[in-house]
Amino acid sequence: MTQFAVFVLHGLAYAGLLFLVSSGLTLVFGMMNVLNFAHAAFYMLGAYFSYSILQWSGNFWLSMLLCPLILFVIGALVERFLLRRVHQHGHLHELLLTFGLAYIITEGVKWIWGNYSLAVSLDGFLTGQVSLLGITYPVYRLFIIGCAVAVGTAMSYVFYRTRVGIIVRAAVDDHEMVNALGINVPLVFMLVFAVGAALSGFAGVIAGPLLTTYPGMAAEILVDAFVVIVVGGFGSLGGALLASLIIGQLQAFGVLLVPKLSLALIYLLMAVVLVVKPSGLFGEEA
Amino acid sequence: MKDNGRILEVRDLYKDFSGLEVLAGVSFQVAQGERHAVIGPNGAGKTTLFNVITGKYKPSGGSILFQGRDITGRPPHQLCRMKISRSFQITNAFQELTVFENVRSGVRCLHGLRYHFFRRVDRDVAVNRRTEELLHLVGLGSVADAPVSTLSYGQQRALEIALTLSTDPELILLDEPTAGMTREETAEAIQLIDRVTRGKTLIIIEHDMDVVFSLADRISVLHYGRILASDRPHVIRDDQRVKDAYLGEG
Amino acid sequence: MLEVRDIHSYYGKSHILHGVSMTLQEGEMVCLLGRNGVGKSTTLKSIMGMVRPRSGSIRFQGRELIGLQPYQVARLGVGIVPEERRIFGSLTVEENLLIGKKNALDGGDGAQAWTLERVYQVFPRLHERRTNKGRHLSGGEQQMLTVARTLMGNPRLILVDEPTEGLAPLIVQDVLHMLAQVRRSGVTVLMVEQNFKAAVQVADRFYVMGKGQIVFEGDVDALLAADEVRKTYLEV
Amino acid sequence: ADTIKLGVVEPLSGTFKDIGERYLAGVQYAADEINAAGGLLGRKVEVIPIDSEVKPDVATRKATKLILKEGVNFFCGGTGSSVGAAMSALMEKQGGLFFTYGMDAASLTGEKCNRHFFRPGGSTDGRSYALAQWVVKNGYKRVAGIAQDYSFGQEAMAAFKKKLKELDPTVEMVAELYHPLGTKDYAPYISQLIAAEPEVVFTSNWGNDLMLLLKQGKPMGLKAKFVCYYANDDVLIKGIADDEAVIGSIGAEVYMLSIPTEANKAFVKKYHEAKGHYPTWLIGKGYTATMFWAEAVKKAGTTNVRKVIQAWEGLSYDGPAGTWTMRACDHQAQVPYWIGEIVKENPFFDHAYVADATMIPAEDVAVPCEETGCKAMGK
Amino acid sequence: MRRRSGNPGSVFPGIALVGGLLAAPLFLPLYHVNLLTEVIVFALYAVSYNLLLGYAGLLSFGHAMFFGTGAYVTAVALAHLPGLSVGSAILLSVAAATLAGVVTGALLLRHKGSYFALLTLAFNALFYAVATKWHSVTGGDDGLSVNRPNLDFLGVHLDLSDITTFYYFALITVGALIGYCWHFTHTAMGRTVLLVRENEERMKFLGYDTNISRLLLFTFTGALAGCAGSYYALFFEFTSISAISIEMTTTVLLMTFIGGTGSFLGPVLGALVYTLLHDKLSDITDRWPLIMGLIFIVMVLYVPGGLSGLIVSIRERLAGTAGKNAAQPLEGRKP
Ligand SMILES: Nc1ncnc2c1ncn2[C@@H]1O[C@H](COP(=O)(O)OP(=O)(O)OP(=O)(O)O)[C@@H](O)[C@H]1O
Ligand SMILES: Nc1ncnc2c1ncn2[C@@H]1O[C@H](COP(=O)(O)OP(=O)(O)OP(=O)(O)O)[C@@H](O)[C@H]1O
Ligand SMILES: CC(C)C[C@H](N)C(=O)O
Ligand SMILES: [Mg+2]
Ligand SMILES: [Mg+2]
Repeated sequence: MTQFAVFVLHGLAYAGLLFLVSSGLTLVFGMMNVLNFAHAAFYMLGAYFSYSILQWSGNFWLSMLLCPLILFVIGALVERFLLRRVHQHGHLHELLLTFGLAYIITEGVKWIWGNYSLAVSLDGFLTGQVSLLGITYPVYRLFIIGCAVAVGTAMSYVFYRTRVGIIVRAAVDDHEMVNALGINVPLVFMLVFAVGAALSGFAGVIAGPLLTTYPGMAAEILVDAFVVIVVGGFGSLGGALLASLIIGQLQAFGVLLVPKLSLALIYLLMAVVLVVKPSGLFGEEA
Repeated sequence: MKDNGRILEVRDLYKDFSGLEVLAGVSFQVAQGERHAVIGPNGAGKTTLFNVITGKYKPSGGSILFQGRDITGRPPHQLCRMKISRSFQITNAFQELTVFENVRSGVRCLHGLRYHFFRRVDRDVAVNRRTEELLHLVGLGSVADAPVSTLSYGQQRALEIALTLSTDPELILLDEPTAGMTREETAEAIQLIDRVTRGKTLIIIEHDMDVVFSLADRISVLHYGRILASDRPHVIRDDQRVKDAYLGEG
Repeated sequence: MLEVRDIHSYYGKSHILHGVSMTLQEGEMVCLLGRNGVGKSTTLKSIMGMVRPRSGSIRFQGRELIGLQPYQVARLGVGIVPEERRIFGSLTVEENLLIGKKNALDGGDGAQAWTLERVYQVFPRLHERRTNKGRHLSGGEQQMLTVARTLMGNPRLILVDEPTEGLAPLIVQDVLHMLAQVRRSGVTVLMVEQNFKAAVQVADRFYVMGKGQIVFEGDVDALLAADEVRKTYLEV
Repeated sequence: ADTIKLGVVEPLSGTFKDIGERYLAGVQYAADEINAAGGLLGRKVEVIPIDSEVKPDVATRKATKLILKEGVNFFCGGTGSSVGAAMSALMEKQGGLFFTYGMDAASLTGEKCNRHFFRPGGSTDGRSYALAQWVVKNGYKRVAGIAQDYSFGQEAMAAFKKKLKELDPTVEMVAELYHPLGTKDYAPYISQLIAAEPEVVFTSNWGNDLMLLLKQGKPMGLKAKFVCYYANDDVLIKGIADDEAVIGSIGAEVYMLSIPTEANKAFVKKYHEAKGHYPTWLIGKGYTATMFWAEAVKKAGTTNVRKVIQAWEGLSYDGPAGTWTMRACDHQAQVPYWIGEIVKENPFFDHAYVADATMIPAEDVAVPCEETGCKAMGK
Repeated sequence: MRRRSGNPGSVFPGIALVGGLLAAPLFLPLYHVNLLTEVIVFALYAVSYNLLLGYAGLLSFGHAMFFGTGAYVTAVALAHLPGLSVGSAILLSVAAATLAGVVTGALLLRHKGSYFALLTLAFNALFYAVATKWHSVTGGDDGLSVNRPNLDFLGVHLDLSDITTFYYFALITVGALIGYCWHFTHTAMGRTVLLVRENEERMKFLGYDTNISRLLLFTFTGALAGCAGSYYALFFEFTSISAISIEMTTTVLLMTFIGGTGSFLGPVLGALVYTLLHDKLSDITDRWPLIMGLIFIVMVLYVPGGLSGLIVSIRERLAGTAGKNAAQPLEGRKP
């Protein structure tokens, strides 16, 4: 029983991480119709910057603040000077660009920080454990769940309650018209992309202490995030949330119940969804 | 006007796009060999009607009979092989490829040269000959090897018609074939259409009333997704509702 | 206030506007007539910057518009009510209106003549449906919403493209009254119409367009007098 | 005379960099020592580092290049039994010789064996047997096991279980887990271990996989003692940066810094003077094995691979880790094992490290020729 | 970019190439002959990928799943079916890859553009996971070593373990395949996929079942990739999970794009350049992937036509005919 509860928590922790990553990815895709292959690379950058910041400042909270900012700037620059350039070549080139970017970032990271995993060790209460109802559980994993919830709520608030959100959603419907209503759509897009990057950066910071920081982390999370999107439905926050939860639990209980299959489980899920509801759980029919 | 049986019958057709009802119970019939014009204000649903008949969209209700067979919801490529063919309001060709290959792609499909892994397309005499014919028919013979993107607007509209004919259809649907043409171009286009559609059945969407009244045997007026009237030109011209809805007072 | 001189616009290869010129005075309501496909909408889009003319000039309050992005044009105080209503289907009516609203950040001017309240006064129907998604509105309501959305930006000049397009005769009347009202509130109006009958009720001056060129300019009487023009370019 | 080239196939980049580099250091040191003493057959031994990235295909690609371009035909390596299997096959095709001091998967000298592959070092069988004996000797009854899900890990676990049953049928295997190489989040596995309530946890993990396992174990509340293949790793212990997490763990090796023999003490002293750091486990293994190979070449009196193979079979060598004998039937050296517990106080480092090692003689852990499953040695 | 049928621009270099390749072993050291064999194998892989990317406009991040399938089937078949001939091993691989193509294609091809790209990547990851986990068959992380059987065919007996012999074997058989691919681009099917890319809607209304044609092509290229994979296993005499990994997809993507998706021989050039660069760079620096990546990005930004596109436009520039739309292959219609 407690065993069960613990595994639910494991699942939630990973789900939280997944959601943090995939929500940014979905945001950018939903808004700008750009599938950003570099998204996970941004996530990795977040983790590495956080590592370095911890090295000199030793302050985790600081890195939690700074990294998203850095990534925000990087994202903005990428959109402005790279993505926009290839836009007229069509979305194939956008994909190729972000893909190449991901590739370079990964290699660059290996170059700068070395091609092996760096252990990010925390201090303070985050390292401790709490025990309730006979379960001892590391604080940090609960902390991750907390962050995910916070970000999720913030996003859906901005997205559905503020004028910015309205503009962005409208721009998805018909950006030329929004433009004609006096809104600088290119700027909006740049910001959206930057926010997406910042989100993934944040996710990276959070991931570091849990999974250690290593050059393979981008590729690993990217695939899972993609599966989240496929399962949840393109461009749907709600979908991303639900899918993250499902996959988180699959991961956790997969190891417990069908260790031999654990790696393949989420793909099975994906395949099933593709057959049953190709547009994903929350996606509108194409 | 001749009437040897119906070729097309549309029964109580509905189509809505996420709530917006564009076709609200359209019914009309077209006789074999007839030239039928569909008119109506912008957004009345004319193009949508074409899209539903030719299988681009599935209707949300109603049925379509072609030569007595129910073809509701069949995909375009099947309808095409049943000899229904349509043109587009805004030229819809292969911009990067030559005019010749554009038209050939329709012709060879007819000759069963679709997914063949070994036979070359440029070596099939029958196909090439037929393609040449069509190009001359629509007066594009001179620009056969030019890429579409270099054609004038008029020529592109002519190509649109050639493409529509390339699959040798019995029922031809033309969506504003003269849209964007000068008066002269329009006149030529009408002659062309008149010439190439002899013996076939034609349904044409057209805003230019000269065209409509000079060409059509029958006219259906589409308004708000409904057929307001479907009758001979002179009847339509004097129909009060039609005036209110579309023609306006002269 | 607005001076369009000899503009040429294209869609890809197709040459649509063959040198269109027109001028508008502050506060007047001008109507652009012409058959389908002659280039009326294209003219409006050219002014708005949604289509970029390859030559000619468009001056608004002395400022050249050609080369500006639509949002820049909009911030100068020009609003467009497009032909295909282009309301945001996934947003509620109220959200649609809020988009139109310019705030300091978007560089609008202080004078907020049009506010949600004001709009709802003028269009009670929208107030009733304010929580509905845009795509569920009837054609007429969508048309109102489009106009209202544009007004929320407090433009000095609005370009209205076929406001009565595909509307039931009754609604046509509503819309025309509404426009008259707008115009009375000091906004200059350039309206595209196919429906001659409707147009004459409200407009002070007329331009008639045939195949990409202005073929007539004058007031109602002049237009009624010019049988030749009406025959060739307007009537059936 | 030109040099005798020895290609050293190790991960020199990537997660297992530190392991590869230490093996290489050991081999290099042996080469230096040989060259200082006038070389091998009067020729210098030239060490050629090859970065395998622990990927079989990368290793064989680079090795092939060296064979075709430079005519190298002696190779060695210690990291990644998968690399070993691939190299072994390559050697057979290209007529070279490969020896390993760290690729422990028993199958390499078992069903995958061939005449061109030698193992002057430990194997999963030997090491697992040694650890099993220790567990039984200390009377533990509830044992759990966790290993990397590749041949090495599986064989290590299998051998451990086999010996355990042999020695004491009442011992209970309460959990047996496998995780993918390079797993980052051990929580789901640790929870299962905790739930199984073992007294000791056996693991053949190494490198990062061992570090994270130990590191994450304690915080999640895993109390059991770890019985490890590779716990006596200073880099690892430093990396964990939490002595509490490792103290009490057990390690077994064919070479340990803390082997209390005179021969070893001398070697350690000499090395430390030369290099300023200690010849820890991997370095020692690399060194000893390379010296053993050199012996074989000396005996053969030529670098002709066939001759060297013949010479090595049956040859014995006295090194810092005791007497090693290369068995002809499977090319698996018969070696004693050394077991040590991680303690706080030790003469070498200021962090925890292995206490003096106790020996388990080669005979006790030997696998009879007929049980190895090696068929390919028929001359 | 237009593909005039029988464009001489792509034939003559082809002939020159073949001549050079046949003579190669006479003047090249063994090591380079071996390297060239690798180039040939990758050339096939890249050509198959370009049929997908350059001709059909389908950007797949999962091509390695077929390549890998081919490689594994060859390895497993040769290991478990004693006396199996090279030919049948290759055929088996192709068959398997074809099957994989049909199945995955049926799932994937309901989607286009970004979604398709994303799915292919996910599926590649799936294949990778299976290959890693299915230890008993694939050997998991250990991989499988392959014994190249000798070739006995119509009385000809060839010892393929000899590098030069295997080179000629690969050159001739793979060469023939690539030759067919070139022919394919002029066949009805070849043109159909091109036209579908240009304007799918119109093709539907011209009577083509575009889903079928896309599935056929996807499967076809998959089969080719599988074949390449099979040769790869034979050449390398080893099959490891990296053969089915996403890196292997990246490799072919880089090769193809650097070589140029605009012309048929572009990818072949790409395979050559990539393999040589890889061989040279990896001696000098272990940063070579970074360099590759930079080259790639620069190309995406400034030379979307790739090297061959560059050559073409330079040639056109010299010939005075301003290369306005020289190799602009990926005119992806915006969604
Ligand atoms: N795919 C679609 N999704 C949503 N709404 C659509 C779609 N296609 C058409 N509509 C709407 O359906 C209505 C009718 O469109 P349609 O193109 O049939 O008009 P039409 O009669 O052809 O007008 P025109 O004379 O301008 O071509 C319009 O309001 C249009 O906005
Ligand atoms: N996006 C486009 N691409 C190509 N051609 C277009 C496009 N939009 C309009 N056209 C063509 O340009 C010409 C003028 O279009 P425009 O919309 O300005 O006509 P209009 O006078 O507004 O007619 P309507 O009364 O139907 O609105 C038409 O022939 C139309 O077919
Ligand atoms: C370096 C060693 C720990 C490598 C391990 N023994 C293996 O065979 O994979
Ligand atoms: Mg239409
Ligand atoms: Mg218009």
